[in-house]
Amino acid sequence: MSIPIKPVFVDEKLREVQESGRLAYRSHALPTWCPGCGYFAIVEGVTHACNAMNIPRDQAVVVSGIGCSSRFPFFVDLYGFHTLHGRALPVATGIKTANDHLTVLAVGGDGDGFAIGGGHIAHAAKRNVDITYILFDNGIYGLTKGQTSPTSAVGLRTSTSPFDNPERPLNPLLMLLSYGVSWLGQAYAGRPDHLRAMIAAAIAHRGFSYLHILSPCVTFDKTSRTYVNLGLQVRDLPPGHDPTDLMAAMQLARDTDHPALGLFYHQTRPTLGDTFDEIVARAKAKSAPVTD
Amino acid sequence: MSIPIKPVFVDEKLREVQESGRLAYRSHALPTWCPGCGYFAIVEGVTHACNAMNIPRDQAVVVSGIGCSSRFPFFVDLYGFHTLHGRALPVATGIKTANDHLTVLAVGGDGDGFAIGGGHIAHAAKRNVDITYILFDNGIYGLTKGQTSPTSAVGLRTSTSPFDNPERPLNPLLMLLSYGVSWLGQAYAGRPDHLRAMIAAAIAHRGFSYLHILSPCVTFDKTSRTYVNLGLQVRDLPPGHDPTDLMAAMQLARDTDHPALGLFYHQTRPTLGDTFDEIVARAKAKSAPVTD
Amino acid sequence: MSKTDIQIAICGSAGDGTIAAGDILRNAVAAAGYRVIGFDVYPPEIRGFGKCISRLRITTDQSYSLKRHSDVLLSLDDSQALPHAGEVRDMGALIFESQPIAPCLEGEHMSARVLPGQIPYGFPMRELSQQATGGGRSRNLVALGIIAGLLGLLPDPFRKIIARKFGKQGPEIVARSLAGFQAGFEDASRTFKLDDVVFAPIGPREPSGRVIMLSGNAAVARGCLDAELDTFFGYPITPATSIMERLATELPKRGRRLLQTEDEIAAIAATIGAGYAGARAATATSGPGLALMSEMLGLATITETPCVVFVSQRGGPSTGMPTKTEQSDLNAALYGSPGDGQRIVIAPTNVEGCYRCAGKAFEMAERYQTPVIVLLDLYLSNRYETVTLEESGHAFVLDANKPLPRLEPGETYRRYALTEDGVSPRAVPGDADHMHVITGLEHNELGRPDDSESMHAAMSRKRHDKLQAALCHPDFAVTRRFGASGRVKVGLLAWGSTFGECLEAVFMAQALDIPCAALKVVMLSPFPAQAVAAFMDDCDQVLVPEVNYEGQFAQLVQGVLARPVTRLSRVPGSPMPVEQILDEIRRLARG
Amino acid sequence: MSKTDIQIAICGSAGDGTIAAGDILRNAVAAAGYRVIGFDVYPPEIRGFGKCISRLRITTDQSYSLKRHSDVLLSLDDSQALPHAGEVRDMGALIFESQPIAPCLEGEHMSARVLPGQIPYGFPMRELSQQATGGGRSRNLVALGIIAGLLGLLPDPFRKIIARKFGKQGPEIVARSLAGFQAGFEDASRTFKLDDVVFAPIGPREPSGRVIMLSGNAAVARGCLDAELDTFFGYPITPATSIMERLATELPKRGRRLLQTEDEIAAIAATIGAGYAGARAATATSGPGLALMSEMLGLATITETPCVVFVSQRGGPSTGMPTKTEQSDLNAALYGSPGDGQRIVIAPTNVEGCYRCAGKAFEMAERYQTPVIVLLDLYLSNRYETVTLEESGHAFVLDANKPLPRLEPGETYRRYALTEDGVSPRAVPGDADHMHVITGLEHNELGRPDDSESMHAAMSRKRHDKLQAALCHPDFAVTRRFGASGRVKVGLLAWGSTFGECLEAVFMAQALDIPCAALKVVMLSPFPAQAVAAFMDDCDQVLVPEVNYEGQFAQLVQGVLARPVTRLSRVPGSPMPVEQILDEIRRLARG
Ligand SMILES: Cc1ncc(C[n+]2csc(CCOP(=O)(O)OP(=O)(O)O)c2C)c(N)n1
Ligand SMILES: Cc1ncc(C[n+]2csc(CCOP(=O)(O)OP(=O)(O)O)c2C)c(N)n1
Ligand code: SF4
Ligand code: SF4
Ligand SMILES: [Mg+2]
Ligand SMILES: [Mg+2]
Repeated sequence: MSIPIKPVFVDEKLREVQESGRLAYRSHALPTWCPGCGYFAIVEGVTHACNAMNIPRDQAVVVSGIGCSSRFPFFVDLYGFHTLHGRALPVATGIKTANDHLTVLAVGGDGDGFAIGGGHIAHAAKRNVDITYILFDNGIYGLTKGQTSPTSAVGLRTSTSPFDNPERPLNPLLMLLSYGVSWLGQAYAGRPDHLRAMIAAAIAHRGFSYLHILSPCVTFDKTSRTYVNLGLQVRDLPPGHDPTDLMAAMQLARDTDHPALGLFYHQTRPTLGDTFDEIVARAKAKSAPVTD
Repeated sequence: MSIPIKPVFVDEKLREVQESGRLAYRSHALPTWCPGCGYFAIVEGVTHACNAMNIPRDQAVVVSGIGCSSRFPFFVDLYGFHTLHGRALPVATGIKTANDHLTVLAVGGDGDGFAIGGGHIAHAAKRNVDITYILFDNGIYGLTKGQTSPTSAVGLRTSTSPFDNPERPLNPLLMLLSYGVSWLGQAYAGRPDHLRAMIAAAIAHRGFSYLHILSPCVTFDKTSRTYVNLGLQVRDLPPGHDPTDLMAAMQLARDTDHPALGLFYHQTRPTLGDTFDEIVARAKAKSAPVTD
Repeated sequence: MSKTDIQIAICGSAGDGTIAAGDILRNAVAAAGYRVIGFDVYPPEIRGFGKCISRLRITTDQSYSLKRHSDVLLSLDDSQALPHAGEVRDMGALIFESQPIAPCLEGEHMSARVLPGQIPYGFPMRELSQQATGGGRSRNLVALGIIAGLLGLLPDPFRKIIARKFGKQGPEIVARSLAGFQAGFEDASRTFKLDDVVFAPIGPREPSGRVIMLSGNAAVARGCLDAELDTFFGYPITPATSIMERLATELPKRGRRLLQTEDEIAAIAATIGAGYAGARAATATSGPGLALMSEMLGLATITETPCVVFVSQRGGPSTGMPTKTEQSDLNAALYGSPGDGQRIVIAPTNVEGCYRCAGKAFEMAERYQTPVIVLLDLYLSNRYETVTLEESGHAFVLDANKPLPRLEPGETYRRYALTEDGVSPRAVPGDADHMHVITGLEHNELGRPDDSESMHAAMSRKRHDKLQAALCHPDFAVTRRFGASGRVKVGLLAWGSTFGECLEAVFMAQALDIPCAALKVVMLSPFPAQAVAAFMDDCDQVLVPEVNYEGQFAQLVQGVLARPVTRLSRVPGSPMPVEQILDEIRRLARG
Repeated sequence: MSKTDIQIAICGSAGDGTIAAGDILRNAVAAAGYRVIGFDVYPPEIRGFGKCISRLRITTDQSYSLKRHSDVLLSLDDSQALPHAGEVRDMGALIFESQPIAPCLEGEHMSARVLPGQIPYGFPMRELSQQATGGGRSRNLVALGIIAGLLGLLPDPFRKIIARKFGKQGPEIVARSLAGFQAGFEDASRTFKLDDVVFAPIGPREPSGRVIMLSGNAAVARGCLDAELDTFFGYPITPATSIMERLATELPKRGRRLLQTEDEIAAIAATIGAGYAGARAATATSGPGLALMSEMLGLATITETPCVVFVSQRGGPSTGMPTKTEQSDLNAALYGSPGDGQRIVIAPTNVEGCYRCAGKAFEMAERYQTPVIVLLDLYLSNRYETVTLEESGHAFVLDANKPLPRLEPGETYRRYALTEDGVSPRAVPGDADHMHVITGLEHNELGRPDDSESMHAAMSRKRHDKLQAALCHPDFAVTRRFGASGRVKVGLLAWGSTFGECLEAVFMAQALDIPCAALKVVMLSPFPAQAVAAFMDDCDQVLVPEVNYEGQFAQLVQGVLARPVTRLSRVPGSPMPVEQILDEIRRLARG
């Protein structure tokens, strides 16, 4: 059977892509990631969400630590700060404290977030800093060429676990829930549509939102967190899950064999910005001359 | 009504105290704490537990960070290492890695543990390092003279929260459970008998045990975590609580208005030492000449 | 002498109210129009058995340091004060409890230690307190009354200060405290006066309101406020905490924000984040915190993000001596961050300098787009001085953070443009015309990662060269010469809190006819090589007194200029005695 | 010339197998008995478009550095290799793909860039790979075959190494790789040979087994193993990671323990904890990690706990240039921790030195009870050299950690006894007779907190004085002179990886009849002041070449000796070109 071929012209194709908005919010820099890396889907998801939400470019800042994932800010057309390994959250907290109007995204890897940066997460969540933290969890240290990470699966062989990783991985979702996070969701780089929606929802939340994205490192993990394996493991949220029920969310988070995708939990409480305003109000009330 | 007074002689009294064993494991240094500080009960609890368990003095090390609480090692007659603010756990991990035979206690305050040291706890719990971590939670920074801590109550007025602390405190018990801690209990400095028993049980556990002790800072918190308030708040474990049921433990931990005292949770899993042994076994098996 | 110059020391155990008494005394004397410099010593433990000493020197004109010998020593606890009996000068007064309750060993009572020539004053302080207030807890106020009575000070300023200080605790406490003071005052007024120590006539000698008493840390906080600090992030640590504590009260009143972070790494990270976002931001810490901040400070250097870090040094290394002073974090301030990461380091030398350096630090951080470390130490942070401040507030010129002009069509914004002076136009988020991404990686003019040889060389040069301008920063003397002009036998290079002692030593040496001068070096990095070299050209011998073991500043001077200096490095945990410096000057002048 | 001295460079894009080809080549040549020094350059990104170059110099006797000019350049990707065409010496060979598939612009092909005098060799590498293996992925092995064929190298060592390297990936891959090699080898053997570059006769020139090829990091790991390291704690960071990776495989085989910690603070904390508990412990990092470790290193200093930190420097400041070399963390290594916290810092200058310094670092850490920093850099960590090692293994003397004799009755154990040499008897947990508590606070001889003036002064002295003994540590040359003896026109002070280039420059200068010498300074702290001063006495001019911007070592020399030196500070991100040093020597010799 022969299909008649319609010639495609490059500039036509280019125009099509441009008009689709898929390249809006993409910077001129080409990602330095390995072909097939799950992170490409995330950059696509973020630009798509920004486009859909029509976020003013100059009013958004992406802050990252160090890692393959943390190269992210170079690839989007927003303000960006590629900081130090593990320090995206406190830098983002400073930015948001300085300017409430900015949309602030913090992005980084599992090592960046849960190893060296592990001390900061609880406090960002506690304060309910109004930022969106997107964690790229590939269960390995990509940039430094494949060492064990806090979320590496038991049995993974890496250059620092040549006799196979014996440690149980941390459970980031459960941890965040215990920190009092005000929005928590999970997505998978292999489900781009869902991913985009989750990113948009996370950004839309007022307060500290945490989005955990499962993503394969095609170069340094060929056995554990592959597209094939993840594809088989992930599942939808159980029907009727109540995202305001903390215990239900915790129960859900405990099932790491079959990671659920979707919104686990959310609540509304004052943000750090609200808190600052409240303190200023109290201070001014105190120092104001009593008139009555 | 007049009671006939029997004269008490100092050396008789001294002998009595000494024979009671209450001074066993106490060092010659007098605690530098304020009169009435809850920490006196803890030092008593630890020496009592050591005595009851007959722990060889030279085979035990107490590691601490910096804070009033972290002055602890000077007051007991064991090996001791008064390290840096927030670093008791990684130092203790190094000690235990070097020598499996030592009984290692890590002690410190709420600021030491959950502010600056917050990044280390999850990893000590994850690895199930066979140490006992005793956290002195007075909800304030004592040594630096009364600043807000991560466990300070909402509304507490401190020198750094002169307009009253607006932040919700962290929930250390819930956090530890989410980290996969293998033994978790709570005690109160105002209930010395229970405290002693809990300390002994925590030390007896094989693996990472976390004992949270509520304790008043009589000098810098006169309103919130006082003996009176704590005495009214604490309660016993609900009858029938199953300490192998993680969700039940989490549910219990969530009730911070009425902190329950007792063993919340425990489980048995390989310790870091077991893990090292396993890796050595694998390595030797690999490099051994195949004979069959 | 018609000029007043009297030093009083109050010594007791933690819990005796020693520091509180010193605080009231210095405020009362300052309110009466005198110049004061005061410094307290207390133990690292909250309670317990530690020694507390509050010293203050009261003068007609501003003095520069405490004296080695006090004119008056008041003991609230002989077991602590005994070792200090010798500190009282000849014909000075030793005031002590005449009827101690706790039995003490032969010779462990102050009366047994009075040296010939010292004047002993035994007062029944506990009893007076008991009688006047029904308890012994006002003993420190009785003591204050005794001092006022003995020295013939007017009681009113004391009463005002006491009422203000205890006001929060309710009228009962105020009344009790006043009664204690009164009892001491009356009892002392009945005894013979201290005829050797003469106070000049009491009365305000400056338009009131312009002279106020501040600690170094309070002056820093005031400098921050006058520089219109937007945000402060900090983590408590002795002796820097009180900067944050003061700002925690003051910033919110002005609608500004302060956050106590989870640790020092977060504090400096947030400070840099806020600076990046266009806010004026600062943090404060001591040596241990500076260590934790060193990686982040490197990030501020390479991203050229303004930030200000106040570092109040204490005894090191490590946790060291948290409540003792030392100048041993200079190396860490200069060199602590890996890589070629030069930054601005300035060190004030007195309380007024704390205020000025605080404000100027923001000017420099923003103008040169760099981290600025302001190096204090415990002695400077906690010392009280009467200072003269402009009524009208600050005179800081903070105009570097301004919006950039719109780009011409076709122009590309280059965040790290290689300009003549090394400073590039800086935009902040919110500016649609000048969007950019910054990174801790080496980068090109656009800010994109670039580790080529030529780019790294150019950017390294830029980052270093631009700082040179700080050496002639407007209205800021990076060095200043004191003492004799022209050629001198001995020249002192002095930095930080030790400068006051150096200056006193120079004056004393001059009085001994030794041609002598001191160069105060306020800017430590970039190093004012020319000014220092020019000064050294004038000196037969150069002496560098500093309170650290390694002679860190001396090493810096030699490192840059390759010219030898004589080190006077001591680590007493307290200010360097002026006499020690003087002895060394005399030795050098002789040899 | 009968002695071989040939340098080969292979250049391609990330993904071309450039580094793998270089690795096989240097191993094959070393197996054939030559001395090799090799160094790879690769981009900070994992994949992407970065440039990879593998260079190796093959000599009969050990050489000290790479040459500026290569004898052979093989391009796997002309777009990357073009800028390096000029690196090929006159009459050297340029090997490239004769039939590139991707169309490229006029002049963007290597054939268009061959300079007069260079010999162009176009080979159809892709086609050869295609024919031999059915795909283009073995192009790098074809290239290896071509090099072997052109240079007349025996193919057998190559085949062995290829089989070993790809063995893990299965027989198919091995067969494919061998086929690729064979295709290149045969094709090149058919063309005319490189007649200008003569290899000395092939054959082992050392008893086999004694000469092995190691990278600097591998040598460090081997030194650790031979020093019987008990525990290692680390956190990955370029360029130090491979030390940990190697030990992760080797330690467990010996029943020892390695833990990847959550960050560098935990790594050094655990290292110190293990050292306190009596284990031999180490960690490894680069500049950013060193910054994070600086607070903990102060704790090791004041508690006098042995620990060893390997720091492999990369381009700074901050994240800087993770895959480029630099010597700019010297200041942070020397001065990074607040307080007067001197520690031992040693810097090997070649791969064998890495091995020796690793072992010696443990000797010193334990004998002097101090942290020891071993300062490497990316160039040294990643460079390969053939080295001669004792068959019998280590010759390290590790006897300082021995149990203490029992106390006499009534005797009290003083952990920090003030002894003559400043070193106190150290007990570890488990010893019932010598129990004690250690602290980061200043303490007395018993280890109890004590911040009195006299104690702090005594302990500061102790901690500094004891380190002086390291300057005459047994069997360890802290400095060593090379080149001309007696008076010289120009003397070089050289440290770290740059020493090799300095030495080559000295040899070249001597060949030009310039009296010239170099002092290799291996111990940087405590500073070998006498030896350096004595050397400087012999020199008309002193030159300090180093790969950093600020001239950090020069500043150190001047700071200690107050004598001027000439700085040659450059930050190319790569080794300093020998010719640059030579030029400076000539300039100084003239002036
Ligand atoms: C202080 C510090 N320590 C270590 C490193 C080296 N380093 C860079 S990225 C990284 C880990 C990356 O893993 P992850 O955060 O999971 O990100 P990924 O590359 O997998 O996306 C490490 C250890 C560093 N840059 N800085
Ligand atoms: C790196 C560092 N930062 C800050 C400090 C100052 N510091 C000492 S103890 C302490 C907090 C003490 O609070 P906590 O841990 O709750 O112990 P507590 O005194 O209440 O028992 C702080 C901030 C320090 N010693 N080191
Ligand atoms: S190394 Fe792994 S995480 Fe990094 S870019 Fe490649 S595939 Fe992605
Ligand atoms: S300050 Fe508080 S925690 Fe510290 S000793 Fe006193 S009462 Fe206890
Ligand atoms: Mg990762
Ligand atoms: Mg506390």
